[in-house]
Amino acid sequence: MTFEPLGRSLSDFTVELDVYSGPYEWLLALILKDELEIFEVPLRELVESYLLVRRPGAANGLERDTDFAGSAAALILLKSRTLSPAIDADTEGIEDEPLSAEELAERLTEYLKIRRVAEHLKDRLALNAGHYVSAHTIAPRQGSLRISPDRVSLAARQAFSRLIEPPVRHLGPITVTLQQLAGIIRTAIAGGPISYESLTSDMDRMNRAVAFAAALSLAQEGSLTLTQAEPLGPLTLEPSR
Amino acid sequence: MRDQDQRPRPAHLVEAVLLVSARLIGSSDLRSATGLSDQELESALAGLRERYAPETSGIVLREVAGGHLLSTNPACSAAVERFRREARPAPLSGAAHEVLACALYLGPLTRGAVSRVRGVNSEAVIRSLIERNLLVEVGADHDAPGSPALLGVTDEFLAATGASSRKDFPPVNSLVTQEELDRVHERLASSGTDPPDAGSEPS
Amino acid sequence: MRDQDQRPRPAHLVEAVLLVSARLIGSSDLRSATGLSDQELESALAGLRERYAPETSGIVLREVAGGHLLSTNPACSAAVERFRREARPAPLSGAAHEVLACALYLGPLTRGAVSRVRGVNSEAVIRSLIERNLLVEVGADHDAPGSPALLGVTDEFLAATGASSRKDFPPVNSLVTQEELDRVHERLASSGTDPPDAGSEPS
Repeated sequence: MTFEPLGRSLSDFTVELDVYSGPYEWLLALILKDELEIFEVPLRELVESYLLVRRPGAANGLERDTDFAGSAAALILLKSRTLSPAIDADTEGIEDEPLSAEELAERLTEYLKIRRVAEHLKDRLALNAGHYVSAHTIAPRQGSLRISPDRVSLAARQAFSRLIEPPVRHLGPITVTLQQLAGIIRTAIAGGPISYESLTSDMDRMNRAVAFAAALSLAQEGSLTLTQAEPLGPLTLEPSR
Repeated sequence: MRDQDQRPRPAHLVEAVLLVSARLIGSSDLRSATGLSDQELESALAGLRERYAPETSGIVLREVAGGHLLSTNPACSAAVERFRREARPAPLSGAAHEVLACALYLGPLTRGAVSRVRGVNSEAVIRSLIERNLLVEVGADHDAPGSPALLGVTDEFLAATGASSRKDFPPVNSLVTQEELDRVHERLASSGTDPPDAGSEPS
Repeated sequence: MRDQDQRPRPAHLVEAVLLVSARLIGSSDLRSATGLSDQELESALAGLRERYAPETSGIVLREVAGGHLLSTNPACSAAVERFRREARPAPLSGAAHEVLACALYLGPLTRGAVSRVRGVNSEAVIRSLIERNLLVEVGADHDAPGSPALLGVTDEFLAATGASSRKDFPPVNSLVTQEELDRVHERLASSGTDPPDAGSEPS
């Protein structure tokens, strides 16, 4: 899936969604890089916010409309595709049959249920967070641990045959996880607002990208607010409320 | 300081054993360590439940995933985190919650099945959940080509959700209303998709 | 989320912090973690002294050299000792097995190399394996910036698997294809440091 180049006619179009606030162009990039789940993006709200800033009389009005319609259509196609079966690595090449309305309904119903369960789990995990266990443990006797050699072989097979995607060699090794960066960001904003630039000044490209994704996910869960006074201007992270 | 002449009370024995474990202890392990009978253990635990209730103590007795465990009261977590100078682990992503939901309600199931239900490749999320010990490979689907691994939730997951067992979750139909389900069908009907024809079902 | 509206009582805060420390905690550390005043802390401790007295509890509050510590009541030591003897060590996770496999077949190698091969940050798993004496730092990679430590498996690991030497494990090329192995070595090399010896057998 690729988007037609926008010709930057929409470079000043910014969106305010629950999951993301910032330049529309960045939103597209994040979706393409799988850093934002297309499921999380309310397309209707996206269209509505475009209609609010639409400038039919402007010199490039038609170009803007066309660019937006083109990219929005691609988003709709992408979102609908994600509802159809994911192509398994092993079953690649098997013809992807179109879903009937009934199958689609069934699939959506099942997904909706999983979505609700996920919300329930989220609440439950939050309610049960913050339990720390005793530090007064005694070590079991030395030598009582048994490790199965077969499990070690199996682990070698798993670790050595894993296809690691996406290839990020050109970006350098990933040294931090999204969770760790989220932790770093939480600590950094504890003292007040901080700019994305200074937060990431000594990070490499990969970590900056991950930091951005981490900031988005923290913003989504309400732990911080992202503000950007002007399109493509400096981005500020601050604690919510 | 020792009153060896006086046998310690059952609840004290259980309490002492619970202090030295950072992992859940099952009832049978508690019995064999303390030498208590079923009934003695049950009444000792009943007393400890009260002594270590969230309303009355900074240490709470948790009974989750079929085991018993002392841990700090979440109401005191800020002090604990300050003492240990570490932030609380970041909460899981929405995608991770969905994958866990699949494993809990539809599992054990394969990676492919998770991806099919969610409609997106879930490999990376699954790997991070395995890394966090919330998901585990519990076997293999020998009917499928390549016998892909089957995934299920772990006891750590149950403990993290405060569940006493896998049964300790509401039925899915209580979480989603018929109205919501009807809306899905309605929307699809009004979008004028192709007439239905039989095909494979989501597994 | 939590009952933040209801402030936990001072004694609860102290109790929680005491649970997560295996060492004596001085009063000033207790104060700074809990945010209590001198007086509040003193009265909290007075309450806890009663709650965790040897006559009334299997967990006792010990106060030595100005520090405070929870520990098991010596009267319960037989049960604690029995528990220790019977306790099974925590089983290794899938991630831990993978890290050990990396060290066994590709080691000695750096933490970064393990993470690159597995495609996921393995720092925490490595730390716990070192704590459990299954993995050890056997040297340093002087060709890499900062001379990161090189990790290898320990004799304790070999003993736990019942192997007399590394040669008891199947050669790596019987486990994965040459193509897969090439990819692994490519990942190892990708940091710009020298990949460890590319033997097809555990060295």
